[in-house]
Amino acid sequence: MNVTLISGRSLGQAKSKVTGKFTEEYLRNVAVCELHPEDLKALGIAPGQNVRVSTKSGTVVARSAVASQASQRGVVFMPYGPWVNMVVPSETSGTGMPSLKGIEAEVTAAPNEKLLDLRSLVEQMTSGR
Amino acid sequence: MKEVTLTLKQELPVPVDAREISPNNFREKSVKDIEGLKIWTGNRQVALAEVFKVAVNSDGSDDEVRVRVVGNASKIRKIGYRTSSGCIVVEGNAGMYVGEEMSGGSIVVAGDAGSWLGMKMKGGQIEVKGNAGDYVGSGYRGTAIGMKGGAILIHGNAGQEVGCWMKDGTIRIKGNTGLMPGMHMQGGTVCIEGNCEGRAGAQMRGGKVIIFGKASKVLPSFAFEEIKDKIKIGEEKIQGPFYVFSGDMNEKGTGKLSVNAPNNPQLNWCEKYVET
Amino acid sequence: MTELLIRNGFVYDPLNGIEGEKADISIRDGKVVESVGSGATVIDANGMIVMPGGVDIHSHIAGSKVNAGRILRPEDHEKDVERHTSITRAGTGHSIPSTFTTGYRYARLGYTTVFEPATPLLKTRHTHEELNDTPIVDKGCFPLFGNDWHTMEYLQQGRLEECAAYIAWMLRATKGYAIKVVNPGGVEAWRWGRYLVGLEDKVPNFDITPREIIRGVCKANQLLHLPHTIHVHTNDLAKIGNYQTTIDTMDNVRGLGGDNKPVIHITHVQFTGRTGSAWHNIGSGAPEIADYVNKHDHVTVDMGQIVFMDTTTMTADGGFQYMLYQLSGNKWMNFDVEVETGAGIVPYRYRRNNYVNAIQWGIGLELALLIKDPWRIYLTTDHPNGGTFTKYPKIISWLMSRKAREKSMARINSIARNKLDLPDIDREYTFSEIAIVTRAGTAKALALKQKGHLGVGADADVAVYNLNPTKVDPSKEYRLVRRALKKAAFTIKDGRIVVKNGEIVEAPTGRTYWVDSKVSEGLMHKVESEIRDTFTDYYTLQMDNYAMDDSELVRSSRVNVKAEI
Amino acid sequence: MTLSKKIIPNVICTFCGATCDDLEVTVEDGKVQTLRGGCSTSLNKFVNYNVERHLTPLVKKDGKLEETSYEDAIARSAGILANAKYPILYGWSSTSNEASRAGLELAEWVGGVMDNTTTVCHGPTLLGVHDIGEVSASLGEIRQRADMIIYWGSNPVHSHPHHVMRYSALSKGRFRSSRKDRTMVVVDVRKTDTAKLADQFIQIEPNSDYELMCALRMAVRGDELEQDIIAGVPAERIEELADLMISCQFGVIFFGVGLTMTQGKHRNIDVALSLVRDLNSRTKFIIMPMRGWYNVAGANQVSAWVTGYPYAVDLSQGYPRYNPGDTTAVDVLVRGDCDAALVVASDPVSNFPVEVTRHLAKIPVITIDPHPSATSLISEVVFPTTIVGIETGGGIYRMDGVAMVTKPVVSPPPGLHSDVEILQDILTHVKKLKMGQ
Repeated sequence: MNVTLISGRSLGQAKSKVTGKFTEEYLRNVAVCELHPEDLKALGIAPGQNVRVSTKSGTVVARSAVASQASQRGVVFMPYGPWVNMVVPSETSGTGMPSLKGIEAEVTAAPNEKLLDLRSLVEQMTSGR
Repeated sequence: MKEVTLTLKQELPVPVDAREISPNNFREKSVKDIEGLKIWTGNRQVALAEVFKVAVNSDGSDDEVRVRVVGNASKIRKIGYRTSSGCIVVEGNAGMYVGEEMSGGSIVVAGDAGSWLGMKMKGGQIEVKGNAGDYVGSGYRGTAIGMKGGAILIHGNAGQEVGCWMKDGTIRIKGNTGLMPGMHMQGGTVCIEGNCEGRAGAQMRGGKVIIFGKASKVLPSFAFEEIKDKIKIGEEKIQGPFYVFSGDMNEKGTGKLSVNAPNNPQLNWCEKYVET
Repeated sequence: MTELLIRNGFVYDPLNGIEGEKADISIRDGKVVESVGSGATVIDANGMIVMPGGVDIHSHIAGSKVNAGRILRPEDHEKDVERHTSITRAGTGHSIPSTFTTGYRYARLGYTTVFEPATPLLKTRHTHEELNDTPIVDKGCFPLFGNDWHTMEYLQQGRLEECAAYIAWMLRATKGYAIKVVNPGGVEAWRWGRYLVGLEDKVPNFDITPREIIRGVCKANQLLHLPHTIHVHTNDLAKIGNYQTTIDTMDNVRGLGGDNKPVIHITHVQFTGRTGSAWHNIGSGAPEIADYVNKHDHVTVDMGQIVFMDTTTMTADGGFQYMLYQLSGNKWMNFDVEVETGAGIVPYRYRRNNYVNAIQWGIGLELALLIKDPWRIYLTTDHPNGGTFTKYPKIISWLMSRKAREKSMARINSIARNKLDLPDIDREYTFSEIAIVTRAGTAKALALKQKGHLGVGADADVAVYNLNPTKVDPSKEYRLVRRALKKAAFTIKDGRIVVKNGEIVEAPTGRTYWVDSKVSEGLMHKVESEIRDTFTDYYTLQMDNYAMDDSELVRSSRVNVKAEI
Repeated sequence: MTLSKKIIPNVICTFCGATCDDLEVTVEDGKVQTLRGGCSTSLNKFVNYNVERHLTPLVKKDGKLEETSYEDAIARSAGILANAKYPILYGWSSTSNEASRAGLELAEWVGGVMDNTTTVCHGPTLLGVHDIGEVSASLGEIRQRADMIIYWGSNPVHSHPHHVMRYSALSKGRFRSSRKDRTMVVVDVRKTDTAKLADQFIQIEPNSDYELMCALRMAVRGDELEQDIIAGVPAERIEELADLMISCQFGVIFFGVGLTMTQGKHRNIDVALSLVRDLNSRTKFIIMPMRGWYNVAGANQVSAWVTGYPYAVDLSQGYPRYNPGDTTAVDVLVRGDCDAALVVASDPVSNFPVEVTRHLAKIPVITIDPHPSATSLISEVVFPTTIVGIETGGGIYRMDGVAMVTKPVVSPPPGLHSDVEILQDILTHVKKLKMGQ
């Protein structure tokens, strides 16, 4: 499903990052992709099952959730963090600022794919793939 | 006639500030003098000879100087800084700030050029056979003075904000551009033969932006003026028809934005304003 | 024990009546002394001018609005840089130099003391952070009163002593040196986007007028026995015909001093010395203002001279800056500060051929030349508003040489030239008078007893300029004067050589002066609890997080005075 | 035995840019027990500050991080930085001004690029300011006077939880006694929790903030809008909003990274700053960025007074040079230009696109951080450090540029050094190496 991806700060992300980035709480709050309930239905998965988010810059598995803040169909949200970084573009167009919001992305159901924890994710980032 | 050939010795990990590479600078200089010129590689100042193999081929007269840069110079910055005469040919890619503050002469880049191509340019000519980065023909941050004169021709694509704060001269792009060509433009001409991602002429006060291809949306602060069959660029007549807008009204601007009509059906809303 | 002997220089020390006689200056442990031993380091000042280190009474070098100006203007810094060395820090100019660069450039001019003349109370902590990073020179700052709710309310209620005690508390809390007043009442109006005109308009929502505010803080200043007078940027600044407001402001506090000593300092009076009724007929009010100053000794002023250059204007007078933005179309910054004040910034280029700019240039010089007593007018550009402090040598050459003035006059807007009195003024300053308007007079106005002179016991802040007054006629060879004053041969700070031939050789940390005026405990206690009651309603900061601790100044120098109350 | 218990008032919260300074911290037996007056994030920060700490420096030995002595870690770090031809020094927004000061001097000595996290939050805001200027005020002005408050592309309920209560719509001011005296509007691409507090919510299409701002400028100037729908908002709605803005006494736009990170970036700010400037010919209107970290504003201030530039300062040639897009961290790293990195109080691996991390993994990285982070995983040297505002004091700047001084509420674990101490020790060592050369 083609969507617009928005990354941003969330209370859960903020609260868990000050608690510790290797905690369960951080993983639960940040390795997340929030979707409109209708979009979840369309993907044929239940909230909490994994989705794969892909852009021209990369791809990552995240836990799905119903958008806590009323979203519109076709717009998905991921909190700032290593997971969303796997799919955000690095181009800054001479501004120093990459586009961290309003990114064209594709979301697919991935109930059987593994959600990487922070260590394995960083390993994957740096393994040069 | 004097030809100075600079051959890059090896790929460099860090950026190189080679503002010394300019015909003006090589006049009345021997190979030794040129080899001894100081350039910055990262935070180390080194002799030009540490980065380039220098060869000079001269018939004794220095009145016309030609500089060749050989190798992948994509990390070499400020090639042609303050050039006022003579010519530079970069046979591969060039880094950022090619032709900064150039006032005359010519620079040809056979490959791609980095961002801020022709920054603060006052005169002369730059031709890029490949693509260019962002801020072609712009000024330094905080000034309201972009390119003041001369001509830039890019055969490939260019990035965002082509001609930012531009005052005069012409920029022609055969390929596509990113957002906001003619940003804060005050004079001169930006001509895009391909498509533009949008927001052409944003906050422009004067000058011309012409788009042959798709222009995406036109900003609400541009007023539709007329439909023109042809647009003149210098001597050249470009077949249209073109939708012609003026703006940016938010800046009390009198700039002209001309967009090819057949390629931009999304703009046909403005035909209802055509006086018949 | 370090000893230094400056030998055989032509010494100009007006406070001690020395006018260019050959003399030796002996220095031990940072002070001027009678004599030093044979082991002392000798500086041969033969054929050179020796003066006390310069003391700048009004220069915007640090604080939130200065830094906002830096952030606004990368293009100002791009081409004017200072390189990193093993002694000096890297930095940039141009009209808003970075802090380290500011210290070095003042030292190169032979200046050793500088005061930042406008700092919002709430943001004075920021000002001090920058002053901490401004090397070599001694410094201090003037916090802004007169648009702050507490002052206006105390005065409106007629509670002068409480107002004074509040000011004393604030000066201690902000580590300030003097009371600065900018467009009293007018900035509170501007915080609503409105203006006041003259001294009689009521401040919106506060039942008080600028006239009452100025008189009030002036009286409070006296009650607190502060070393400096109130330092006033008048209402109607830069408006056409504002010279009357300036005279009105001076006259408003006449008689408050009693013993003929100054009770008010009008700053950058050039900006408030305009006659006329419209932009096209603006003229110089310098003769009228000078006449008033010559007849009344309760006033001191500084020039706020403009120099034809690209600079950055910045004041707490937000309304004025908006006016300047509308006139110039340049980029504009505005920053209002809760409860207290405002600020505005607009880049501006003074042009010779611009009629109004040319008149402004004339007003500043006419004031300096028509005011007879050099002890009551000081050299400033209101840096960076009229131009940068690095242009002082140029201004000095205008003061010392009619020829230099004529050279510049020939190139200014001709209509302005014909309107000005300047062409008919012959006066040329002497080196002694220059020493007065650049150090002795300013030190006196700031009551810095150890500054501005070279008598025994004075701080060993000395400037040595490679210029022979017996050989060089400043009236004719003004270019030599300029050159010599641009780069001091030696600058000595607290007895250490910091500049040699215009280059920094050492960069010690200067003092920060602030005033602690002791009012009676009872009164202070009462006022403190009154402030505490309103504080959380007025501010977004807790009172206990507002007041500065002495330890926040790297080299704190407290000046103790005893208040009358 | 009895536990020592003290209650510390007026504590400054060192999490977000709102830096609330009315927290009340209860310390028992040298540990933070509870906190009153803070938001849930500050509660987490103060109560859990000691979770996930490591107390000794680590260095990489054949691919694995191992404990080492402080001196060894300093020596290695100094060596890495002194030998680098183009090092980058990054972070600075979650530590004190004093740390930024030390960092800037270090950057001078090692000829590096000094960039702070502004680069990926409000860097574009500063680029907009360079071109247009900015009409702003301290937060108290809004609290006292504002009768129109717009949050645009910002969601304070999540990012600055007490902002609305302390400084804007829900605060009490001299001229605004209650919420009813203020109109609150939220402009965003989704109905955020902040939008739920607003009188009006305007939902715009992603990446079209520029168009809406542009149309608002038109409407404010009284020009008719030719297009019927702009940025997904009907022209009439835009004209209504413009009328509201003109007719208020004192208005404010708080904007967030919803503007700086979307298509147009600094030009979204450029046009927003222009809109507010234009409005001042009709009424009083100001604009303010919602700065994220508690001292990102301080990182800009210190950098500006030391170098003239607020971030992205290249000192490789011995004097400050500045051109975001060239000298900014993401660009420098993506181009693969730098050959060493010092990361202070930040976690680029968690904040930057993966391509940046790929280059970081190739070069020696030194990390100074109280807690283990994604970045420390790929570092050559890792310094644990004390936490500013909890274990150590220091100067900071609130989002509106008000300078404050934080004080420690508990003493740090023994043997742990502060950011400032570590940076100064590295600097001293670097000076020795450089003077030696």
